[in-house]
Amino acid sequence: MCDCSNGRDILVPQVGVITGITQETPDVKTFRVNAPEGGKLFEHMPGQCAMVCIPGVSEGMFSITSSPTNKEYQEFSIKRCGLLTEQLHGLRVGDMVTVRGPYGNNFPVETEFKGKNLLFIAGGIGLAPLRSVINYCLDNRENYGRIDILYGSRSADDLVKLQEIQEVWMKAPNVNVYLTIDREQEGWDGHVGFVPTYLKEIGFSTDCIGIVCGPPIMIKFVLQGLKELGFKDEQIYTTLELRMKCGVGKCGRCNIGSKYVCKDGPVFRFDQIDELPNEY
Amino acid sequence: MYSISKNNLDSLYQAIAGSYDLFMPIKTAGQTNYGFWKDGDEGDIDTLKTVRSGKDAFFPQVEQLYKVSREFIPADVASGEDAEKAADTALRTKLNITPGKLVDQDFVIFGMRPCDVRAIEVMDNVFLADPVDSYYRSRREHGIVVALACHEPEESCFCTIFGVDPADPSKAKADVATWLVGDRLYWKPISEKGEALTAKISSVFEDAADAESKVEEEKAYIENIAKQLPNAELSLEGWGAGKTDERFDSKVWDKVYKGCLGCGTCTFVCPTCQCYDIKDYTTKDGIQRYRCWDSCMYSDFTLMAGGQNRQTQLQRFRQRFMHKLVYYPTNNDGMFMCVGCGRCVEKCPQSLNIVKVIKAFANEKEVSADV
Amino acid sequence: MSMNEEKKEYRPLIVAFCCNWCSYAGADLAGSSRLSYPADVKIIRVPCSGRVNPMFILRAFERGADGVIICGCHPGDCHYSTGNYYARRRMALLFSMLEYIGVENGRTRVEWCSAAEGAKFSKTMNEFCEKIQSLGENVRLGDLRCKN
Amino acid sequence: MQELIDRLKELIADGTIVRAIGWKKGDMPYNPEPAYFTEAEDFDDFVYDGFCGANLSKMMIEAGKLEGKTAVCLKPCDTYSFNQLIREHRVNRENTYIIGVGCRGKLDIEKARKAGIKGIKSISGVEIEGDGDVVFDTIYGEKKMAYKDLMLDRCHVCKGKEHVIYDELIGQSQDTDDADRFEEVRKIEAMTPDERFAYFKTELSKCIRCNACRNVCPACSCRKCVFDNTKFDSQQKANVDSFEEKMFHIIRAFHVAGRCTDCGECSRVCPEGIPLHLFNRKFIKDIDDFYGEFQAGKDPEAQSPLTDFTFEDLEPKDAVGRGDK
Repeated sequence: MCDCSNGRDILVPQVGVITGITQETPDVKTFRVNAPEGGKLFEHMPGQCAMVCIPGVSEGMFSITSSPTNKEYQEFSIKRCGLLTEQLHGLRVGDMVTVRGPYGNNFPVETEFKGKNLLFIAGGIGLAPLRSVINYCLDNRENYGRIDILYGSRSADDLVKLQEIQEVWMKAPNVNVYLTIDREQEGWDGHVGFVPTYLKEIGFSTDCIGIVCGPPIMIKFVLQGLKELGFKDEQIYTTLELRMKCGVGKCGRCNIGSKYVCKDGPVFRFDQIDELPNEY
Repeated sequence: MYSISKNNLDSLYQAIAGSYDLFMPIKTAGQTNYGFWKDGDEGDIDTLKTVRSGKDAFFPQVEQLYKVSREFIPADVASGEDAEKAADTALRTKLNITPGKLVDQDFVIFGMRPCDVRAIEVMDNVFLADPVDSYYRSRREHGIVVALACHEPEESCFCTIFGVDPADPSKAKADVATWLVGDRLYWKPISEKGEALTAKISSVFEDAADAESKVEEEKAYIENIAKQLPNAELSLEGWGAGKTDERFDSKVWDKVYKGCLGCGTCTFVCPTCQCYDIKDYTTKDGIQRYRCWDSCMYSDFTLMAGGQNRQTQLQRFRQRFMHKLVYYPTNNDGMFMCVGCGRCVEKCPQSLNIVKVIKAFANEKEVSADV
Repeated sequence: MSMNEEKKEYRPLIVAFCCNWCSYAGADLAGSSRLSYPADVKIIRVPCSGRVNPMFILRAFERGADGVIICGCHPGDCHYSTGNYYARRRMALLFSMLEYIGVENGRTRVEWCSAAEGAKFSKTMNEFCEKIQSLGENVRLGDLRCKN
Repeated sequence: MQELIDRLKELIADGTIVRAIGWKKGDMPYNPEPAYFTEAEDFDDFVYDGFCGANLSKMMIEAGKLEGKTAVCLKPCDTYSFNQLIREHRVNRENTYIIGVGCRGKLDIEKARKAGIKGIKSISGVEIEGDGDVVFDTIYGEKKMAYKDLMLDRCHVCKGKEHVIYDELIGQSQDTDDADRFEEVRKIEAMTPDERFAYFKTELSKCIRCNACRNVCPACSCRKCVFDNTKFDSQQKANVDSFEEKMFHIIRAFHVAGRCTDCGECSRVCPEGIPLHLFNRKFIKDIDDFYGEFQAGKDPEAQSPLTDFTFEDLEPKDAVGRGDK
């Protein structure tokens, strides 16, 4: 899990340099992070997270949005919404942060997902963890069947990674991308409506695995929608997020029942979530 | 078995402190707490319950994890960018991380009660589980635990229901077991570490021919009292591994949490509570990252920018007891995260505690059984 | 700092909370009148002496200040009519409390100083600096973590 | 006690109140807990005896928001806190039915423990109506203590047994005031600065930052405490060997200065037995000395000394060094 062989404690981070910043939407920026001497900080699997910290401010768990197949750097897409993220958004290329990880489990891209059709459903910044999986699958295209991506956000301006979606994903073989925004907007000729409703309108067949991430309310209704379409709990995956401090299942914050989101998660299959007490 | 007169305890402390750091109950300003003993301190092993448990020995309330210092990078070496950008980068700094020091000297924890020794096992399951917490491990490797039998257990004690034996510390995972009987302390090393410690300080001990019989008498005395304690028969039925569904949605929580102030007294005096927070503190020469105890009872424990998952005191209260009596056993082969030391029973400002919770559920069952 | 280095002469660190309308202008006047006051005084401008939260003072000490002085308009002259009256009560109680917990008297001070009193400002600061210099480093209210 | 229970049941039965806040019997003879009572059978566990020391007035902040009237049992000293909460608009008087209960001083089980009493099975002589000694039946034999010797320190400097606000009174009180309220403060003031500093350092270094003093304090009714602010690195939970915890206690005392009724809950709940009331009492004494006698909570209309002033107020420089003269 974590490389402790170099004598570094699990709570002691590495230093990372910000080598690129992309303004995705008005309140989302994607940060590219490298080791100070160049190269990646660590290897990870799709769905895993890392603790990013500005010393003196705070530390937070963010999902790694770049794919493991990217051999050059790691990326974090971060929405500005609190104390730490506000400060992160103020950083510039060349600034240093500390990073530790990768933490948590990952999407079973090498086991359960292999050879299957995949349906990705994301809302807003919820695309961040899924993007890692999507790109991983596209880079190992032969291992997976049809890929459907349903992505929605509040407005066209809030669609994260729109350029990549249009230029890479839409052009990839056997990939269907469905975009939607919540409200009508000038210059948008795509679909308008909430993700769960759009999901039912499209009516995906149940021969695939559903991977969902987004705001809790969206997850709730998407889950209902998928069930109406005939999906089983065992067919649906999501990633959870709670407040975390240690990232290694010890500080006692992120547990839901006996499971720790940072260690046993963040990726859960819905039948696993059903067994947890309703506290997330 | 070795022995020393109670009047001579100071010379025992001195002997230990001569070779090791000695962490033991010390009385200051009317209260007994664990601390590093130095000449002149009032060692107090008569008080059964120190206010804080001995968990500080391995998991101190505050400890430094590492220090981050900022190193200035002058503009001209920053990069080959144009002048404006170079000026911009003039403020840039490089981060250097210096990890905190691990404990590398043996130290002695003296006078730990059997319940607190069991609590170390409970914490081991958390901190020594993969991935290992090296700060904790370094203390565990270098700590020599001298356990002390509980001469006269008190009414708030309920350790026996968790299988802790207050009469016989040699059954606990300690290095030395001791008994304070009358005016003598009896000392019995039970591990290699304990033998080594004993060998180093053996000159302070005196001969005691009747040691074995005295200790046996004491054991019988304590066992007899332990049986009479009001909570000796407390039943843990309905708690333990895999009981989440039965307990989580119970109506009983609503009745038992009402008085809870949301303070951290119970968690901070508890020998098994191990939740922590990680914080930064900015000083003139760098940022210190430290770890400190945290309490799941605090309203900001799980607070995130986007809200939190345990918003009400009821949820937080439930979390604490479910963690101790259900979640932890689920993850650790049924071992409870409570050792029955009774500190929360004595210290809760509002007189709520784990015993009341267990009893409230037991009563509820009777009620529902009647219906 | 290396131990071999010669111990520098002790210079106190003094934080002065100055009200924007009187004392800050007084400090300005002291400057433009070329009246000197020690460079050890770090001025923090506040809208009114009534803005000075007791926590500011304790925090200044915690972070390494050796003396804290609060300067405001003379009673009766507050820009906001009454701010300094409240400040006066608060500081009286706080200073008394600091004395009570065993902090040396004289580390804190309140001085009323108008915009026209550049000379008074300079004199006050010189006096206060001398006083703190004689009291020496603030140990009792400092945070050990800031001192290594 | 029976009179109190009967009256509360009656009030619920006739619809005057929906619920009552009182004390519920504990599992030990000395640990009753503050609790809500709504059903008639809830009152089977109702108790009011010498160990019911908790000040219930702060619970009315939350209870006052509930539907219907809530009855709350307040001891004479608790009514001051309640009045102060009314003054600060933190409780809903309309929604409250105050039952002033009698008091003969409240007990501190720590005092018994300090006297070596342990293994307690049952305790008698702690009833409100009684006047004899307290008798402990313990595993280690029977022990006896005078009621007075077992009393909380705060009860020895009682403000008086008169309720300053109530809807009805039940039960008799007995005077317990037998010490000078400011004696301890004067004793400290008479020490040298070094002694004073050493005294507070020793006491406060015991602080474990559990925040019990803050959370129990009826005057600490802020929705969000300044020490809970995440943007502020003076941590509310880390105790460090430095000025840190002194600052917490000074600031806390300062924030309640002029509002603290001296109910003594902070010292009662402190797990480390730190005499926290010494900070509050110092402020009270100074306020009395500087600005005239003032008892917070006595009169809900009175202006608090720290939100008031006179033109001739004492200058801060004259507030210190008074003992040196």
